[in-house]
Amino acid sequence: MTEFQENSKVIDCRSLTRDVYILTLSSPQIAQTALPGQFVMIRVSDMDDPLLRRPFSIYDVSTSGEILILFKIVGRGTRLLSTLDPGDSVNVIGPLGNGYTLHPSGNACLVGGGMGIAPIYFLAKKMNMAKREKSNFHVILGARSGDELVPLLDAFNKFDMQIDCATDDGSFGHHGFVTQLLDPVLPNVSQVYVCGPTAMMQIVAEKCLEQNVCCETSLETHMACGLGACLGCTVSGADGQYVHVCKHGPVFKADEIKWEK
Amino acid sequence: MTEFQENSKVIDCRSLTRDVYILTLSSPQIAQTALPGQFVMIRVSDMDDPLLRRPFSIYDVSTSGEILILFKIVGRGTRLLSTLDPGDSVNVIGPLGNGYTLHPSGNACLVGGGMGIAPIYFLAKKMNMAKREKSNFHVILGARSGDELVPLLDAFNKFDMQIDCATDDGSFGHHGFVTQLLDPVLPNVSQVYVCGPTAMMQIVAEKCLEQNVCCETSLETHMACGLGACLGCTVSGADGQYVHVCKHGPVFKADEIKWEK
Amino acid sequence: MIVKDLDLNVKIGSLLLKNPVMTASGTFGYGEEFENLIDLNRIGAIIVKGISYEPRPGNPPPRVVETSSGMLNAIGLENVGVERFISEKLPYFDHVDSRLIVNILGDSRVDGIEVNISCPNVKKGGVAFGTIPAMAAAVTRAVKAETDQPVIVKLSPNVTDITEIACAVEDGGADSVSLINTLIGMAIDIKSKQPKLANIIGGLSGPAIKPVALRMVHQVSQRVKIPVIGIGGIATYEDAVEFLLAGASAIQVGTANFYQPKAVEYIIDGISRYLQEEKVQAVNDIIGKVQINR
Amino acid sequence: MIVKDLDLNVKIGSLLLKNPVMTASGTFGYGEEFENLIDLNRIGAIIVKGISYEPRPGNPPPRVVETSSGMLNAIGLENVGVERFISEKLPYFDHVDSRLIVNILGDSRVDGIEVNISCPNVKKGGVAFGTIPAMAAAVTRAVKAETDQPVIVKLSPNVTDITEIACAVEDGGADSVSLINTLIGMAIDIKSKQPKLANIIGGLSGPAIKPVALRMVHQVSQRVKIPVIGIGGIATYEDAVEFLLAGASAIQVGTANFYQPKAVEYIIDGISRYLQEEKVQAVNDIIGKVQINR
Ligand SMILES: Cc1cc2nc3c(=O)[nH]c(=O)nc-3n(C[C@H](O)[C@H](O)[C@H](O)COP(=O)(O)OP(=O)(O)OC[C@H]3O[C@@H](n4cnc5c(N)ncnc54)[C@H](O)[C@@H]3O)c2cc1C
Ligand SMILES: Cc1cc2nc3c(=O)[nH]c(=O)nc-3n(C[C@H](O)[C@H](O)[C@H](O)COP(=O)(O)OP(=O)(O)OC[C@H]3O[C@@H](n4cnc5c(N)ncnc54)[C@H](O)[C@@H]3O)c2cc1C
Ligand SMILES: Cc1cc2nc3c(=O)[nH]c(=O)nc-3n(C[C@H](O)[C@H](O)[C@H](O)COP(=O)(O)O)c2cc1C
Ligand SMILES: Cc1cc2nc3c(=O)[nH]c(=O)nc-3n(C[C@H](O)[C@H](O)[C@H](O)COP(=O)(O)O)c2cc1C
Ligand code: FES
Ligand code: FES
Repeated sequence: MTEFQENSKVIDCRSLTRDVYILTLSSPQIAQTALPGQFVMIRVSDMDDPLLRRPFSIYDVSTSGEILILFKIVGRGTRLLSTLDPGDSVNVIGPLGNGYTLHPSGNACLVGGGMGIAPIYFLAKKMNMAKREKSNFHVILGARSGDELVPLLDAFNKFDMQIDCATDDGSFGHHGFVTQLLDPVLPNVSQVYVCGPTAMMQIVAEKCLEQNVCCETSLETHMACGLGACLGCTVSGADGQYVHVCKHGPVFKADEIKWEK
Repeated sequence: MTEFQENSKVIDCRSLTRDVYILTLSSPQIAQTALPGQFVMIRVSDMDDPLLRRPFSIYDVSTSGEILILFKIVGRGTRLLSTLDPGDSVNVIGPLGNGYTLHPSGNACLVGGGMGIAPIYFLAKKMNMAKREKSNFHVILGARSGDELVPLLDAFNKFDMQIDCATDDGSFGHHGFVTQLLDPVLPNVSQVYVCGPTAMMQIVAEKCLEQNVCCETSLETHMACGLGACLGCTVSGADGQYVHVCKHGPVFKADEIKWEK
Repeated sequence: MIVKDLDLNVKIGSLLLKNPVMTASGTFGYGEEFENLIDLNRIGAIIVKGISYEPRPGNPPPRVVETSSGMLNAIGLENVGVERFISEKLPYFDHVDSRLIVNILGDSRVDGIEVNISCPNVKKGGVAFGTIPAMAAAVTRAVKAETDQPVIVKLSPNVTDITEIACAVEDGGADSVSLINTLIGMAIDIKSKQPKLANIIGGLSGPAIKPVALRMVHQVSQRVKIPVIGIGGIATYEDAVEFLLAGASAIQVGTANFYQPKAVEYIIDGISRYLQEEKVQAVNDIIGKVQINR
Repeated sequence: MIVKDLDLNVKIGSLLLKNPVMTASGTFGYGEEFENLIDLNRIGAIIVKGISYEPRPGNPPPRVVETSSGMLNAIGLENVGVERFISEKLPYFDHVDSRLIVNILGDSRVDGIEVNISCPNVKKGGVAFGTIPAMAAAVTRAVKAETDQPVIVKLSPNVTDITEIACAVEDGGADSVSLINTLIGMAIDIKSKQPKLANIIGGLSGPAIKPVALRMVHQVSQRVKIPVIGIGGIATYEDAVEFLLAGASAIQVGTANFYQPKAVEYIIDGISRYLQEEKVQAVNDIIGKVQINR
């Protein structure tokens, strides 16, 4: 795997909601090689504070050399990102990590919650392109409320997949958790892909493990480098050994991870 | 003296040359009370780096509550300032310091070098308004090269004052130093006001002291607070006692200061 | 549910503060410099610039330089001396409803004394006191013998084991310890090849040092019984709460006053909001409440 | 005038480096992690993550947290152990034209040894060695007795007087001292009320600590005759030059590698530019050349 460091021009930075944005960057080398589930490390400031790069999943790539990032403002770094204007530049390293394993045949369910929708969209796009005649792909998306979800749906609706939605506040789709929408789907699929809040991923992972369905989860941890150098991004593997999310992941099979009790 | 802290909207930030900018801020309280020679402390970033506010002379004020800053990019803080867009906000404290003493009668010479032109412009504007029939005011401006000077001249030319210019590279006006232009003027004036690089101010100050002409200089030092609280902005007074530029100055009579040998 | 009658009072020895937020010595002038920018009456206590018996001119300039998320200073305890402090600066506080803590001995309007045994910018005395436990204890005892006011001893972080110094000072009778003073640092101008401070070295302060300060406050608060006052890089209410949770009974705001003169007000308001959110009625109930599971 | 044949060579004991810029242990993985992002052959020396005899799993997560202009880490010396290092990591360096410095003892391809007596993240041993002069000297002597390679001893900044430790280590036979390791710090999550690091405390690194590091490097270089290697917050060539002027014979880049993997290259190029501008032919001619007038 080769990672690149690019000084990327901002093509666009627009808000979907008050705190969710889509950032479009010109990063030809990353765009050309990125796989769904991989991420980039973005330097959000040229100053010494905030110091460290921030990790973001690749939400989409364009054939004209652009990468798209779907992000939510949760702190200082993401706030700075949201103030970028077209013509500004940011330094980006990527693509990083392993990415999801594409199983184009068989039935699969893709589950994305919150900003976890980002890699799930890129995955859905690739899966849709690779889709075999007899396969059924199902997408389940969740968010706090409808205004976060609706602007993203048009793009998903172009795919030959069934889309179900859940919102915490019931303002759109099912009132409740994505995990509840998964239950009826699970018996009919051989593969689940999930990205979202850790608590959600854990429930999905456990349901899949119970029913013997392959499940790939994309983990989040604090990352100082994203390159495998700082050894800061540890989680406990199923065997009790530490694994590093940036290098061995961020995508892990559900049974590779020791989920907290 | 009352200083104010305002969260100022950026009205405009435009470049005169590659590295010289004029920033227009909406700061009604400061605009209303500012005197020529006073300065403001601007927080250039909301992050912890760069940490400290940066001092800038007030270049002009408008009747609609705006203050104007003339600045040159010399480091990180001024670079950040130059990236401000209309609609952004910066936090400003001012007006700070004492300002020049206006002597509306008698003949005076105003000398501004580089960014030292900023307070000299504001002073010229006020002096022009207060000008008595028989007074002659003379302005001498200096800069590295003409492109820094020319964009500022229109505004000065509106005043009933003689304007002379010098540039280091000879691209506009006298090829050489403002101090050379001062020599023929000095015998005819009772008051000199100067702001610019320390070396220039020292020469002007010494010429004035020799010829017994009152001279007010505006000093620059490193300032952490601008409020008289940190005691960081010391210079040596003529009596060997330390004075604080932000509180006792930035404007000092030439004979109040111990100029370095 | 709104928590009624939030109680922000804290006690530093016999000294009751209406809230745990103070200004750090040397960063708030003599108080009056900030009167137009902040409501001085809201501050828990104002600690003024260190006062020596004789006026001191301080060090030659340059005295301050910015560093990443911090600054170095080598002011050298410039101050007006006891006499002018009492005649010129003290009367101002008659109309300020905030505790006043100074470094000088005794006076009716002074509510407490902070003894700085840790200034890195004065050549003799200070530094050595701050790094040798027995001397720290002796200085404390000497001050205690001279005053009935609560005595706070301010510790230097430039030591191998700050808890050792804190314990010595506690044994010496201190009513409280405050920490940290600045870390000793240096910066060089690569063009002129000279140190950026005329004094060569200076004290590092600001957000850069917060992690070190928090660690030391936590360590010390676990070793001494007297109240600990946390100082170092505190600029927001979140910072202040970190120190309270780590074990500080009160905190001081230093460098932040320079770039955000309203910092102290924002911090007091933020602590109140935090108590509301946490549904805690008294600030005393969060002091030392960091959760350590092992 | 262009200075021809710039000479960036420096010597650390018997070890000749083609330039004074190294990567700091624990911040550059085992080198290969950076192969796509920087030309490894340009680096003066690569110091790999500390290797212990047995593999070590390190501390539980969270292990890193960002602070103002810095970061705290509590990795806890996670490493593959000597055996796997030799079989899996060492061969990679056969094709890298940069000096390789490790923490383990002896091996043909290893060019030098850095002995870390200052890691704040390992409970026993390390810390004590680093704060007690006699123990620091004893460790140095023991390592020297076992190897013919140049031995660099890495010092802790968490001491009252780092020059005392440096002198002890010099007496113990060290070929060089490197400093500083991280300052001990802490951070608390005010929502969960837990320390942000599972290990409670961690090591503070990055630009925040640069002023402290520079001061210590300057102090130590005036006390010892062996070469001093400067570490701490170095991210730009200006930073590196400050350390060289202060007395460092070489420097290490740590945390900066994480956010700017090309930092080392930029620094080497910047030092060359600086020498050109200063019309100095050899980097050795600026080492220790800070101008102090008093
Ligand atoms: C592999 C990976 C992919 C990611 N993809 C996306 C994405 O596509 N879109 C998106 O919006 N976000 C994504 N994130 C999360 C994103 O990196 C964080 O939201 C961002 O770093 C926060 O930066 P900040 O400066 O705004 O927040 P900070 O001020 O640093 O922190 C704000 C709060 O968020 C917490 N936090 C910060 N970083 C993380 C983290 N990595 N994991 C858990 N909690 C954290 C902090 O503890 C704090 O409570 C991803 C994270 C990882 C590891
Ligand atoms: C009272 C006063 C009024 C001023 N008015 C103006 C003005 O109207 N327009 C304008 O462009 N500038 C003015 N300045 C200077 C301005 O404050 C500095 O240029 C600015 O602070 C530099 O910030 P920076 O972050 O860009 O540079 P930094 O990165 O902080 O420094 C860049 C270089 O400039 C030097 N430097 C920084 N600040 C000062 C300073 N205050 N004095 C001397 N050298 C310094 C540094 O040592 C360094 O070499 C004024 C300064 C003072 C004290
Ligand atoms: C400019 C300046 C002057 C200071 N003067 C004093 C002083 O006179 N007495 C003292 O005990 N501490 C002094 N200090 C230290 C501060 O009170 C405080 O302990 C230190 O700055 C750390 O807090 P901070 O990071 O919030 O600034 C000074 C600090 C600064 C920045
Ligand atoms: C994540 C991390 C891991 C580190 N691991 C080690 C180590 O294994 N051995 C060691 O001697 N120093 C280790 N250090 C300390 C660095 O080598 C260096 O001394 C310190 O970070 C200061 O330099 P910096 O500010 O440039 O990072 C580590 C530092 C960091 C940030
Ligand atoms: S983030 Fe540094 S090793 Fe994974
Ligand atoms: S800048 Fe702080 S006292 Fe003048």
